[in-house]
Amino acid sequence: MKREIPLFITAVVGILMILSFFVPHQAVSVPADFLQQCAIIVVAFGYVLGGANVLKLNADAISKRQSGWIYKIVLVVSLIATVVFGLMDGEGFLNPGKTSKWIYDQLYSPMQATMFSLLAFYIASAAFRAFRIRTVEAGLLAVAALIVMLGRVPLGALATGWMPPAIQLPTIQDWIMEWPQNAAKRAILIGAALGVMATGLRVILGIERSYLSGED
Amino acid sequence: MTRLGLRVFARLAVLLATLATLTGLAAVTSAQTPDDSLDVTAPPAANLGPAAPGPPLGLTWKDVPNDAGRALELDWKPSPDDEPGRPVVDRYYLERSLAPAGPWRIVDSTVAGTTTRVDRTVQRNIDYFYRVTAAGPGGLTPALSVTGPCRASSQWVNETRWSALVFTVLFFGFVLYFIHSAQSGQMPFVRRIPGIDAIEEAIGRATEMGRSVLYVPGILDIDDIQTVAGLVILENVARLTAKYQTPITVPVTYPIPFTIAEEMVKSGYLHAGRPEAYDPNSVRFVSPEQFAYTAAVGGIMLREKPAAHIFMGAFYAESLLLAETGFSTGAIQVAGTANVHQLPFFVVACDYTLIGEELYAASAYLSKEPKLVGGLKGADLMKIVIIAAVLVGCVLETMGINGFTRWMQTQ
Amino acid sequence: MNLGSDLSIWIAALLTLCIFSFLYRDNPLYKFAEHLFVGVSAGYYIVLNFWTVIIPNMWVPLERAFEGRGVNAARTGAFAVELGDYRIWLAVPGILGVLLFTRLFGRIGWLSRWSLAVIIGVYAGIKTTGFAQGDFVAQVQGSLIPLWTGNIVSSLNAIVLTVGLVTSLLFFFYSREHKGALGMASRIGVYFLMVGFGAGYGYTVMSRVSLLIGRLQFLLEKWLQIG
Amino acid sequence: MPHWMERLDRRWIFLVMGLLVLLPLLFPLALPLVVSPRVQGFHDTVAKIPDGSTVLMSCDYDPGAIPELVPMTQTALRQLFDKNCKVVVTCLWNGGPGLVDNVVRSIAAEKGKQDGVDFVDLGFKEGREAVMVVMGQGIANAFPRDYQGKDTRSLPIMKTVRDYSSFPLLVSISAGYPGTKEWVQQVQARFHITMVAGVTAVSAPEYYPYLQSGQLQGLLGGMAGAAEYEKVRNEKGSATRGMDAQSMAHVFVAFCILAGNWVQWSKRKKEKA
Repeated sequence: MKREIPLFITAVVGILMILSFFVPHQAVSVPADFLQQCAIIVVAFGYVLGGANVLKLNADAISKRQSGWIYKIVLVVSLIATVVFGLMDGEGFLNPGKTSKWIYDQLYSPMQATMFSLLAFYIASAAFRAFRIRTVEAGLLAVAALIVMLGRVPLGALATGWMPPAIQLPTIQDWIMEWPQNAAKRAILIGAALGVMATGLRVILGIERSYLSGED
Repeated sequence: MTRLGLRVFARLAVLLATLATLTGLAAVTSAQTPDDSLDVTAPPAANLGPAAPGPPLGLTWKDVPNDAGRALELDWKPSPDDEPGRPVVDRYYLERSLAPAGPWRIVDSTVAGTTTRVDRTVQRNIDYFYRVTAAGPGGLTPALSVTGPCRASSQWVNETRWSALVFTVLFFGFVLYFIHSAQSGQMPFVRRIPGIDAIEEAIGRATEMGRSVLYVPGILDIDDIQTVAGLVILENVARLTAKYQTPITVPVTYPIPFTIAEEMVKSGYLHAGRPEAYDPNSVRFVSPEQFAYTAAVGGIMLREKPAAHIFMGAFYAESLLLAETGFSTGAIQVAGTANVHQLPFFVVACDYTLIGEELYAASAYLSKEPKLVGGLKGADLMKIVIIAAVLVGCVLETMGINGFTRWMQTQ
Repeated sequence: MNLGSDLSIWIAALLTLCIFSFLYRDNPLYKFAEHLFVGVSAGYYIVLNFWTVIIPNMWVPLERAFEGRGVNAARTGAFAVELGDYRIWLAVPGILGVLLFTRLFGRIGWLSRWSLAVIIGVYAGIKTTGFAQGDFVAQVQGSLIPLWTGNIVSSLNAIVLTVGLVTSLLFFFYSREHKGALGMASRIGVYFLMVGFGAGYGYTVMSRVSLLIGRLQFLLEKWLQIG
Repeated sequence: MPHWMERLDRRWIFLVMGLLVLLPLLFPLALPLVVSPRVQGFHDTVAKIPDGSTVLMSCDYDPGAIPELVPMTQTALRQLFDKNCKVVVTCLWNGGPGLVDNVVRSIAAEKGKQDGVDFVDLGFKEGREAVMVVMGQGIANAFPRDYQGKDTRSLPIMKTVRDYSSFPLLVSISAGYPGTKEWVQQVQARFHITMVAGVTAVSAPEYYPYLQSGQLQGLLGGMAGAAEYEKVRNEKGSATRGMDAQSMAHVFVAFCILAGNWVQWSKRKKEKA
C-alpha cells in the first residue's frame, strides 16, 4: 500500500495532464487545471518543509557542537528572522519601507550577485590552468570561444575594424551564433526533449520509481 | 542557476524546488466574469457638432475552435466612414445581450480600423446576441441588425496539435515496444561508448600508480535522472576497481543518493567476487550545500591525490572548480553531464567527456536494464524519424510546398 | 574620497567584500556571509511562497468557499467548480501539503509520498507534452527551411544549419557502431557540437564578467561614490 | 619556458582579473561600440509602434542579473516613455519583484510618469507559463492586484487593456526560465504579437532559433547588448561604462587560454626532449 497508492496516483494524474494538452473539453481541462493548482500549492508547502528541515539539521549540528557550529547559528538566526519579519510585514512584504524589502535589497540581493561574480575569477584561472587544446574538437571549441568572446566586445570590433566587413570578428561571431551554434543547440534541444518525454512516460507508467526510494 | 541558493535546503525542498524550477506550473486564479461586467468607459454622449458615423455592418460570429467553450470570435465590416485620416470613427464598441432586444452591455472595444474581436468572457452553451456600434466625435451609431443566437461550445480534440499527438504517440510506442522486447529477453544492440573505455583506462592507470579513484555522482538529489544515471555507472566502476584492487572514494551530496551509492559500491565488489575488499569508508556523505561540497571534493583531490577523477551526473557552477582543481593534480579525468552550460568546462579540462544524452546511454549500456535500453532505442528510432522529417520537409520547402510545415505548427 | 554615510549601503558593501575575501582563501568572514546568505535566501523563499501562493491561491479562496462564495461570486455553493474557481476542493492541496510534513516524523513518513505522487504526476505530464510541443515539434518545424533561396550565401547557411542538425543528431545515435558513413557523419556532428559549446563558453564568460562589473560598480559608485 | 608559469598561484590570476575590471571602471577608455543588427532591430521595433500605445513588459530576473538586465530595462523604459507609451510591467521570477519595482519607479519618476496612469507594476505571480496562459484570458485575471495591492481593474491604465490583443508589442527581459523562451512559446506563437527580448549572455545562444524564425524582432544579449542599445539611444548608462572592463576581461581570458596552452605545450616538448 505504501508504494501502490502513490504509483496509482501518479499514473492517473500524469495521464490526465497529458490528455488535457490534446483535449480542450471541460471534462478534462478543469480537473487538469485544478491539479496544476494543487501542485503549485503543495510545492509552496515544500519550501516551508525545506526550511523546517534546514532548521532541524542545523539545530542538531549546533547542539552537538559540530565544527563550524557558530556559523550555523548565524544561518538559523537569519532564517528565522527573515521568516518572522516577512510574516509580520504582511501581504505587501516587499513594498518600500518594509523590513523584508530591506533584507531583500541589502542582504539577499548583493550577496546573491557577488556569489556568482566570484565565478569570473575562477573562469580566468581555469582558462589558464585547465583549458587544453589537444584534439581537433577542443581546438574548434577554443576557436569558437575566442571568436565569440572577442567578437562580442568593442575591442574585438576595434581590432578587426580595418578588415572587410565579412571577416570582421563581430560578423563571424554573429554567423557562428546564427548557424553552426544554432544547429548544435537544436540537436541538443531535440535530444533532451526525447529524454524528458521517455522519462515522463516511464514515471507515469510506474516503470521508473527511483523517486519513491528511501525509507519505507 | 539562480536557484543555487536553494540547494542548501534539505532533500525534499530541493526535490520540490528543482521540479518547480524545471517545469513550472500554475497558481493563478483565472476568474471568469459571467455577469458581463467589464470596465470599459461608457460611450461618450452624443453632442452637437460633427456628424455621427455611418453604422458598421455584417457582424458575423464563429465559435473559437479547440477550446472548452470559452470564447466567440466576432467579425464585422467597417462603418462606411471608417477611413484612415477621417476623424469620424474613433472606435467600435462590441455589445452583448442575452436577448435580441437587449439590454446591451459593452463587452469590448476596438480602435477604428479593427473589425475583429474575440470575446473571452462568455460561458459555454449559453445563447448570446451581439451588436457592434461605431463611435466618433459625432456620436454613436449601432449596427442596423443584431447577430445571434451565438453559442460557444467545447471541443474534444485540439486540432492544431495533431502533429504533437502523432509524434508523441509514435515515440511512446517505440519506447514501450523496445522496453517490452528487452524485458522478454531480446536485448537490442547498443554500441560501445568510447567514454566507458576511457573510464576503464583511467582505473587501470590508477592501479599502476597505486593510487585511488575518485567518483563524483553529481550534486543533485535522486529525483534528478542524471543522478540515477551516475549511480548506475558507479556500480560498474566499483566492479572494475574491485577487480583491479584499487581503492575508490565517492563523496555524495544528499542522504538518499548516499545510501544508494553505498549499495552500488557494495554490489560492485560483490559482483567482482571480492565482497571482503569493500571499504565502508569509501562512500562519504558530505553536504547538500553546493560550495561546501565542492570545497570538500577539492580537498580530497589535493590531499589524497587520486589518479583518476570520474564526474558523472548533474553539475552546475562547480563544474569549473572541480575540473580545474582536478586538472592541476594531473589526474586522468572523465566527465559526463546533461547540463549543457557546463559541458564546455568539462570538455576542455577532461580527457573524455560524455555529452548530454551519452550519459544516459552509458548507464543503459552498462546496466542492460530493459527500461533504460528501451528508452534509448526508442529515442534512436525517433531520431531517424526526425531526420527523415527534416530532410523531406526541407525538400518540400525548397519546392515551395508548405503543407507539411503548416501541419507541424502547433498552438 | 567621499564615503557614503548610509548604513544600509555599508552593510551591503561589507558583505560583498566578505564574499570576495574568499578569493584569497577561506576565512571566517566569508563563512559568516555564506551562512547569512543561505539563511536569508531560505527564509525569503518561504515568505514569498507563503504570501504569493498559500494565502492568495488557497487560503483566501477557501475562506470564501466556506461562506458559500467563490472567485465567481455569481455562482453560489461551496462545491460549484468552474475553471479557476475550486472552492472547497482547495482543501485537497492543503491536506497534501500538510502530509508532506509527515517526513519529519519517521514512522508515518510514507504518507508524504501521496503528495509527492501528485506533484510528480502533474510535472511528468506537463513536461512530457510541453517538451513535445515546445522543444521537439517546434524545433523540428523550425528546421524545415528551403535549402535554396535564390541567394548563394543564405542557401549555404541553410545547408549548414540542416547538415549541422542532422549530423549532430546522428552523433547521439546508439544502435550502430559509428563506422563508415555514420562514423563520418557523427564526426561532423561532434564538430558542430564543439562550436556550439565554444559559443556557450564565450557567452558564459561574458555573463560572469558582467556580474563582477556590476558588483564593482556598486562598490565604487554607491559605496565609495566615485565616478 | 619560464618555470614559474607552470606553478603559478592562481591568486595572481585573480588579482590581474580584478584589476583589469576595476581600472577601466575608474579610468574609462571609452572604446567605440559597434551596434549589432539584433540590437538595432530591438530599437527599431520599439520605435515603430504607434506613439501612446500600451506595451507589455515582462521583467523575469533576479539580483544575479542586475548588471546585464537592469540597464536594458531602464533604456527600454526610457524609449517607451519618450514615445508616450504606457507600460504594464510583470515579473515571473520569485527573486525579482522588489528589484523590478525599484527600476520601474525610478525611470518613471525621471520621466515624470504617473503610477496607475502611465505605467503599472503588476508585481510577481508564481505559476510561470500558466500565468502567461491566464493573462491571455485577461491581464487582470492573472493579476487581480498590482504590486502595491491596488485593484488592477480600477486603474486608469487598465481601461484599454484586456488581454494580449491590447498590446502592439511585448518586451521580454529575462534571465532564464521562465522567460523569453516561454513568452515566445506560450504567447508570441499563439497570439502572434510582435516581440523583442533582452536576455543574459549565458542564455542568449538559446534565442537564435527564434530570431531566425522571425518570432523575435530584436535581441539584446548581455551587458554588451545593453551597452549597444544605450549607444543607439545616446545614453551613457552603467552598461556603456562597463564595456571597457568587459573588453579587458575578455581579452584576459583569451590570453589565459592561449598562455595556458603554450605552457602545457612547451612542458610536453621539454618532457619529450
